[in-house]
Amino acid sequence: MGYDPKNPMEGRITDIGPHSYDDMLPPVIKANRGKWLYHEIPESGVLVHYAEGGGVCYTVRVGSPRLVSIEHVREMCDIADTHCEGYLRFTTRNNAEFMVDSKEKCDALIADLKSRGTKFPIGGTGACVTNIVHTQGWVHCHTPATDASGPVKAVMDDLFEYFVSMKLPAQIRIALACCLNMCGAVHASDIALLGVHRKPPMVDNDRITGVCELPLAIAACPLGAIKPAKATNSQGEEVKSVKVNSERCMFCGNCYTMCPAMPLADPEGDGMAILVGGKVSNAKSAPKFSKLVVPFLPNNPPRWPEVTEVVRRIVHVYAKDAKKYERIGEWAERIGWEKFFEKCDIPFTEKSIDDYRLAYDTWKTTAAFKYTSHTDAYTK
Amino acid sequence: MGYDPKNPMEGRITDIGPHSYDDMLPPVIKANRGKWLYHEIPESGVLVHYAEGGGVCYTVRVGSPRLVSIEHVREMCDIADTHCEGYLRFTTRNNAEFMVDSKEKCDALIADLKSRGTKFPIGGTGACVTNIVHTQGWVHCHTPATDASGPVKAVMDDLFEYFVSMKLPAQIRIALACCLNMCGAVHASDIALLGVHRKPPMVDNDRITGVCELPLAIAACPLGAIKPAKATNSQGEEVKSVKVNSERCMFCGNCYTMCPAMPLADPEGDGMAILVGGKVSNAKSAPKFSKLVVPFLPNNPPRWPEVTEVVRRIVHVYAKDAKKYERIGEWAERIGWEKFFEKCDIPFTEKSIDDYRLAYDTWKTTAAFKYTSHTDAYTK
Amino acid sequence: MAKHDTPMLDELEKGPWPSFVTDLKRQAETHPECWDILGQLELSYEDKITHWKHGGIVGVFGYGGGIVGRYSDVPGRFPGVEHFHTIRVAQPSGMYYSTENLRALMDLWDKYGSGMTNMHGSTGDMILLGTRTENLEPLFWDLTHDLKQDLGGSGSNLRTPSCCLGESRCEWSCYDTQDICYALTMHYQDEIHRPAFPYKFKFKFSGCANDCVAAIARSDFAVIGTWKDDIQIDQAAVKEYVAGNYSVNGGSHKDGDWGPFSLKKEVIDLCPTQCMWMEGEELKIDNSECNRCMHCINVMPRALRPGKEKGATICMGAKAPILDGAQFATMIIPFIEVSKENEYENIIDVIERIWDWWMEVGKNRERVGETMQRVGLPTFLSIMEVEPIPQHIREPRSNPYVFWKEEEVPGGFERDIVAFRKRHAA
Amino acid sequence: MAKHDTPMLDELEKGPWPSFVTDLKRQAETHPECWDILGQLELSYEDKITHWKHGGIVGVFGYGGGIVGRYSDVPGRFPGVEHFHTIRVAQPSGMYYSTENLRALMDLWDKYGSGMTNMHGSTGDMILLGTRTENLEPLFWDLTHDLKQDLGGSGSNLRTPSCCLGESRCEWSCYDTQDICYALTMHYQDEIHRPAFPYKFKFKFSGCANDCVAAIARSDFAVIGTWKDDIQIDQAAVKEYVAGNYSVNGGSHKDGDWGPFSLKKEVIDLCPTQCMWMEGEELKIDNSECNRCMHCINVMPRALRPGKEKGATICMGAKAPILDGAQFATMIIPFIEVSKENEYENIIDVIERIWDWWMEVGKNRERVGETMQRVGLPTFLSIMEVEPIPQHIREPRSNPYVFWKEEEVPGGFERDIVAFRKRHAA
Ligand code: SRM
Ligand code: SRM
Ligand code: SRM
Ligand code: SRM
Ligand code: SF4
Ligand code: SF4
Ligand code: SF4
Ligand code: SF4
Ligand code: SF4
Ligand code: SF4
Ligand code: SF4
Ligand code: SF4
Repeated sequence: MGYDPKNPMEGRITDIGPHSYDDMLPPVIKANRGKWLYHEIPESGVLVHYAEGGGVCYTVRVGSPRLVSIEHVREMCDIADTHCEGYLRFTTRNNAEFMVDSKEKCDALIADLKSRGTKFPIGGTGACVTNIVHTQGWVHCHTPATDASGPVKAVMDDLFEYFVSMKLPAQIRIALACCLNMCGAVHASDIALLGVHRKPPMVDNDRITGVCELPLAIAACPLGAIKPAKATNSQGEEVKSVKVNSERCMFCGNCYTMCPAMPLADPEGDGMAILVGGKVSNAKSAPKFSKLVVPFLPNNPPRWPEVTEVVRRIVHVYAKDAKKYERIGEWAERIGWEKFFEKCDIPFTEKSIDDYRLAYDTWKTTAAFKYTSHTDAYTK
Repeated sequence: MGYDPKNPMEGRITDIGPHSYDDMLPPVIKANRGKWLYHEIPESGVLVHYAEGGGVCYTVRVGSPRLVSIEHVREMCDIADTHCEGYLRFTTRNNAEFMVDSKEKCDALIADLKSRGTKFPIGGTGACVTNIVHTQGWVHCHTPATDASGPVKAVMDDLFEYFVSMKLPAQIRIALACCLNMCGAVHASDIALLGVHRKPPMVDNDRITGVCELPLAIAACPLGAIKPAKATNSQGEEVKSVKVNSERCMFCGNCYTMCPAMPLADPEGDGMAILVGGKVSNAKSAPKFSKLVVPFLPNNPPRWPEVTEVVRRIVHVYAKDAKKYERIGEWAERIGWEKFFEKCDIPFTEKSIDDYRLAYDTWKTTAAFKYTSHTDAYTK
Repeated sequence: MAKHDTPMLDELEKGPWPSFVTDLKRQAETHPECWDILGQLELSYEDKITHWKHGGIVGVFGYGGGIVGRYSDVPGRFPGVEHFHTIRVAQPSGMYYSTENLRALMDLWDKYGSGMTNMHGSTGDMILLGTRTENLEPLFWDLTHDLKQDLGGSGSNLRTPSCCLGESRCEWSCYDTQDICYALTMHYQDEIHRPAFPYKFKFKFSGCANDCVAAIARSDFAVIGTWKDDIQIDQAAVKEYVAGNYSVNGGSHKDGDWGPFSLKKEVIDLCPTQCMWMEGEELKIDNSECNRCMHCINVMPRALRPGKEKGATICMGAKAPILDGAQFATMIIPFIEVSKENEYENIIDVIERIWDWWMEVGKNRERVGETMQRVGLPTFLSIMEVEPIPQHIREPRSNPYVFWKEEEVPGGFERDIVAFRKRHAA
Repeated sequence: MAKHDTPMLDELEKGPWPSFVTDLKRQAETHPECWDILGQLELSYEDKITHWKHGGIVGVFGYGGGIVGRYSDVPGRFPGVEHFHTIRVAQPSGMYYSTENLRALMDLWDKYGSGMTNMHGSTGDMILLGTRTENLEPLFWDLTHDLKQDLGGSGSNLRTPSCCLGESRCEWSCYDTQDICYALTMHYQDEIHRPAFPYKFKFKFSGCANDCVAAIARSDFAVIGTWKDDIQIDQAAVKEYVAGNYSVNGGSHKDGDWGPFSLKKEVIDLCPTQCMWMEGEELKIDNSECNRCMHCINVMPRALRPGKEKGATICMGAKAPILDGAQFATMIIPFIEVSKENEYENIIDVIERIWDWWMEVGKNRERVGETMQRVGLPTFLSIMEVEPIPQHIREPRSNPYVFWKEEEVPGGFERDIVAFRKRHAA
């Protein structure tokens, strides 16, 4: 039968939800589910879980660009069919995982994966740089201030050695979001790349009528920078429109989300900010927000060299300086943010000083601080 | 000559400022000023400072109720004349200090002080409860929600053993302020007693005209609870007045400061809150604000037993539980505030949860917390 | 053969990380619209700007979510992406797939779509990336009829719930994350598909405080596994760790040069509550001081395990920064049983208590975390019928601005100024 | 003989702490108005309410501050306190007194006042507590002519500056707190006596980070001593501490049961920056990591001393909670020389830069800390002509809401929507 546009409601099925996880589990998982005792990571990208009763599961984790083709997924299926009895999974950070129940199968699996060129890099476990959680960027979204897949590829190429090894003090979780909506977990990442606009929205008076509910657009602005106004469109007609007070605008883009006639994007205005020191897990320290340390780097496709350079610098300095188990944020707090900027050789700008709501809580209200190169003007 | 009310400006002297400190220094201080090397506290209340070149200064510190009579001060002068070559000083926490240049003189001084009954308790040094910084209360101020000198006397009587000894883990600095203006350093004290109102201001329509600039009164309210209104005074005349939205009022008293026709004070409404965990020094940890742990205890003159009881409990538990050098706030942070409430047996109320500005920063945004009796309902 | 020159994108074929460009080109062989994806993306690389128009309201009949509309602003040059809507297909909990299902999905997409996907979207859905409006209903028909599966959420509704893999492959999971995720997804199909909320609402389920699905950062309703009794210690295994026989942290730091394991430095000293110590060769834990952060267990998985009486902590209100800054979820319910047996009724109760309230008082596009901030935590707790406890806060308030209710104050708020003035002349 | 029954206050004559009630009674013998203080206070104890009327604008000619007016609301019953104004007499820096001066002050107060004082007020003034309006001018005449000293501040002006005792009796003072306090008090007599500010403004001077005058908590302008070179170490003295020959923390914990001194536990482990360690018997400090918190110096005063190149850190904007919550002062100037030699010109420059700005933009009753918050720290720094450095903040912002200025963005803010739409169709 199939869909019949003339009878769209006939035979319609809705609200059946996803498949049950139960139908999707590899046999080794099904057999040992809930009985796991402990795990080991014998080498980067390989996890071995041991269960009560002797069950063992070997997992091989491979990197993925997330933006993958049907062919790529089918190739994964081929691998899973060959080695894993026809099952595989994806991780919460978009890596893929293949599971088998013996060391031999695991070795064969690994050999197979390695034979396929760069498509399935094995790694992403333990104290590593695992896959970058990211978003759509110029590949699909309407509000981005930068691309996603491109910069992610550039950064992962650059940090590849850390994906395939476990030599860092702790996990580095990198995320990228192409605009302030932050569809990646950018607000709580060890390193976060964030697309930012820097020009206030234009008002498209030819378009505003009809596509835009003016009161919603006006209400969308957290800073009250948008006011109703009369304007003239290119036909010379007077239209009900809005006016943006550029001095108040902080380029959040919320107005554009609500109103298509208020685009912000701009080749020179847009680019990337870098935030660091966030974390999610509750281990040792509570979850932390990422903090803005580089307010802007230009969009420089295809490889965003300014961005990869700063990220690499942070990773290298951290790798050398931090203690075992210390996440980037824990490290920065231990050494002090003044030292973070100094050690990572990141120019400090007033843009890193909060001037939004709750800002006072981030001011330094103690006379105890460290001298760094920043204080040379006072002490030298 | 003297002041002549008919010629008030004649011979007038102004802006001469205080005496120079230089004219006020005891000889042992004058001789060694700027040359001090180190100090010791051989016993509670006695400081010995050693200077380059062999100078030594013995200081004996004595408690003071701060609200002192001419006679009391003259008696201090007698002591200073007898033992200290006619000089003495007061500390930033209102204790008095007598300085001499030898052990013998110091012993004689101490003997003299001890001979004077309870007037001059020796103590207030080191890891002790030193004098309570406090304010006017019912003795002088117009806005208090509690008394100052009375509760201070009651608390110091109760904690006296800690004033005359140095057996606490660290200093406990107690302060009292009789209203939210906080003329004592209540916002940064290990233990703070704070007079609080709990009833919104009345509006005195017989008085409002003339004494109150309505726009200032209205603007004074941080929560916009005050609106202009017409009202009728007891003469039946319509007057321009204000109206208070009680639901919005948080009893800060700022309106009364600006407008005498808006009194808040009330025998049942007023009382004391207790805050803990503040500190000022930068030693080890940055200055901390005091945190509200008991939102209200009634005014129960003359000895405020509910207040002294809670303060004593906190001090005792802290004394037993904290580590050496750990201030109350550092201790509470180390053990966790949930444990603070449990160990000190202070009932937790929603009033301790911030719901003012910046409140979100105090919410617990981690799954890592400790179980206490408070969680029994969930776990037992 | 390349339909467009993509010199910049070609640069992204270099390097060790798998290249989405290479993959797109490969797919372009059978799905020529992929050339237009590449072409338009190359144009964006030149222009440094997106070439997608704003929005586009498309969907399938009867659903308010699951599809995100998208149109090219240069359809003339890139007709293959003129319409480029994405389909959010609800993933199986834990993101395990049979190749059978995955292949069927790929075949479906081969038939109706661009050939490109995201495995997965940030919320957890499978994202089928780019199709034309006229394909939506047929695709949906086949998806539901042939593949027997459904779309996920988008818009002001319950978003597709997601979870860490939980007990399927993790020894630490304190409840069955997959099962509750699946059960609630099924229970709330209507809420997922038909927007009726002030704004989006997300559930995420992590089996322990490591929070491998980032629930506390990214979900309005975060269920995080924990336990209420004592950490299980295997003292023999402790000794093996000390002897260097077991790999520390499962081997997570294997390639670093960290020297021999030090139980003291790596576990005891790093325990945030300092509640561990050695007594001879025995490791001791004062569990009443432990905050169940997971660190020690992470480091010595063979020696330490979560307690036996398991359940979860519920945290609420996380969100991204728009408008008032990002929020982590706030701890609201310290411990709750999570059990298939009652079909998660107790958790459903909690969920519906928030929803009932938020649907009534939440403003348009106000996340529940923002509503919580607007009314204040004490009010929110009372709405949730949760007794305020010190665990709800990091620290007590430092401002003294307590709102007293009239009924709490003897004599109430009303007073007679004339009587007052009799005793206290102005 | 008691003029009023004070059964409640009499209770406060008991107990070991010196009793203000006993003292009041003693004074009442020569100053009978003290009976009325007691009487009215007893009435307050009965009524649980103050019996002072609101405000009362009194003062001496030409001054806008220094006197706080106060009237009883029960003057009929307590005529001795009908008028009960306080006089704020500026204290000598460091609050040292010759008995000669103190006796003269007491004599003056014997003549004109109630007989009661506060030694001292919270800001630092000597407070003469309670006199009648008609006494103010004569008292002021005698004070200035005979005692050669002056009133302090009150109202929207510079409040009486105060300081810790500094180098007069403390080995740690990094500059001469008394001298600068005195010098600036003299320099700013006009600002102290004639309110011209939006609200009060306070200076406090502490010689080191122990901050014994609570400058960081209670002053708009807090000068806190520090150094820029290395902590001075006397290794021989370190050994004496380790050997138990010197009293730890000067003896501050003498009466406690803390066991023998442990350099590691009490100093090294508690150093907040973890920048200390032992090399054999030598104590080492990585001074580039030290934040000069004072802890180690406090614990071992004979072994450790502040560096030799001394000066101060300036923090700005502390205040009590009304209206937006209390503020600590924010670190603005990391290091500044504090020197008699230039008559503190460099510090005066800083002060006047704030004042010039605050007097212009500060709202009525807005403390400078509130103005700082209103304009934001970056703006405040630029007004202060201070380069923003990471030392100004505890941590970088976590929200991404950066305000870019038009001149910082290539091409500026103005754009042509028509040109834009040509490239990016809507
Ligand atoms: C597979 C996955 C869950 C899933 O359902 O897909 C997973 C699996 C495991 N995690 Fe995770 N974590 C996964 C995402 C996360 C996330 C979420 C994220 O990054 O967005 C977090 C929170 C990250 C954060 O804090 O910012 C996370 C924080 C942890 C931690 C805590 C790390 C810390 O010390 O802060 C552990 C414990 C450890 O590694 O010692 C952990 C431990 C583990 C263990 C060892 C659990 C176990 O016993 O099997 C698993 C292997 C870890 C490894 O790869 O080294 N997992 N883990 C996810 C793999 C992502 C990937 O492909 O890289
Ligand atoms: C006399 C006085 C200064 C003055 O100008 O009057 C003073 C004098 C000394 N202080 Fe202080 N401090 C004085 C108020 C303060 C204050 C202000 C306050 O309490 O309002 C503080 C900040 C309190 C806070 O942090 O909340 C203060 C925090 C310190 C500290 C840091 C304590 C800590 O570890 O947090 C030290 C160092 C120490 O004691 O080890 C210190 C040390 C000292 C030394 C040892 C300095 C020295 O080398 O002579 C002096 C004797 C201390 C003692 O009594 O044990 N002084 N000291 C003040 C006496 C007040 C009193 O009568 O009790
Ligand atoms: C597809 C996806 C990104 C991705 O590449 O993976 C996505 C894409 C969009 N998100 Fe998102 N969000 C996606 C996960 C998230 C997440 C992460 C999560 O769910 O864990 C967040 C942060 C967590 C949160 O919910 O706060 C997120 C926070 C937002 C926001 C800001 C919401 C807020 O309260 O601040 C918006 C703005 C809005 O809703 O108008 C937004 C809006 C959007 C829109 C619909 C754009 C818009 O302005 O309307 C994007 C459509 C892009 C496109 O054309 O394809 N998206 N969005 C993710 C959904 C895939 C999936 O279903 O699996
Ligand atoms: C006398 C004194 C309390 C004491 O018993 O020691 C005092 C007494 C008063 N203060 Fe104060 N303040 C006194 C030190 C303080 C301090 C402490 C300090 O200076 O270190 C503070 C907190 C620090 C600060 O400045 O923020 C302080 C913060 C206030 C405030 C709140 C200011 C704010 O910005 O939040 C007010 C309200 C106002 O100004 O209207 C206030 C107002 C008042 C008034 C004038 C009452 C009023 O509403 O107008 C009080 C007069 C009481 C009386 O009748 O005697 N007083 N006041 C202190 C001054 C004595 C002196 O000159 O030495
Ligand atoms: S982060 Fe912004 S631009 Fe990127 S996918 Fe999400 S909404 Fe679109
Ligand atoms: S970008 Fe944000 S701040 Fe600027 S006008 Fe739009 S909504 Fe307002
Ligand atoms: S704290 Fe309040 S009541 Fe007490 S003296 Fe200061 S202003 Fe007056
Ligand atoms: S007491 Fe404070 S909150 Fe209440 S009306 Fe007066 S100013 Fe407003
Ligand atoms: S959150 Fe905990 S239970 Fe879930 S996968 Fe991660 S470590 Fe395992
Ligand atoms: S779980 Fe965390 S808090 Fe508990 S014992 Fe282990 S490390 Fe300490
Ligand atoms: S602040 Fe420092 S210099 Fe001043 S008295 Fe206190 S310890 Fe000494
Ligand atoms: S002053 Fe403080 S930070 Fe510096 S070495 Fe001493 S204890 Fe450490």
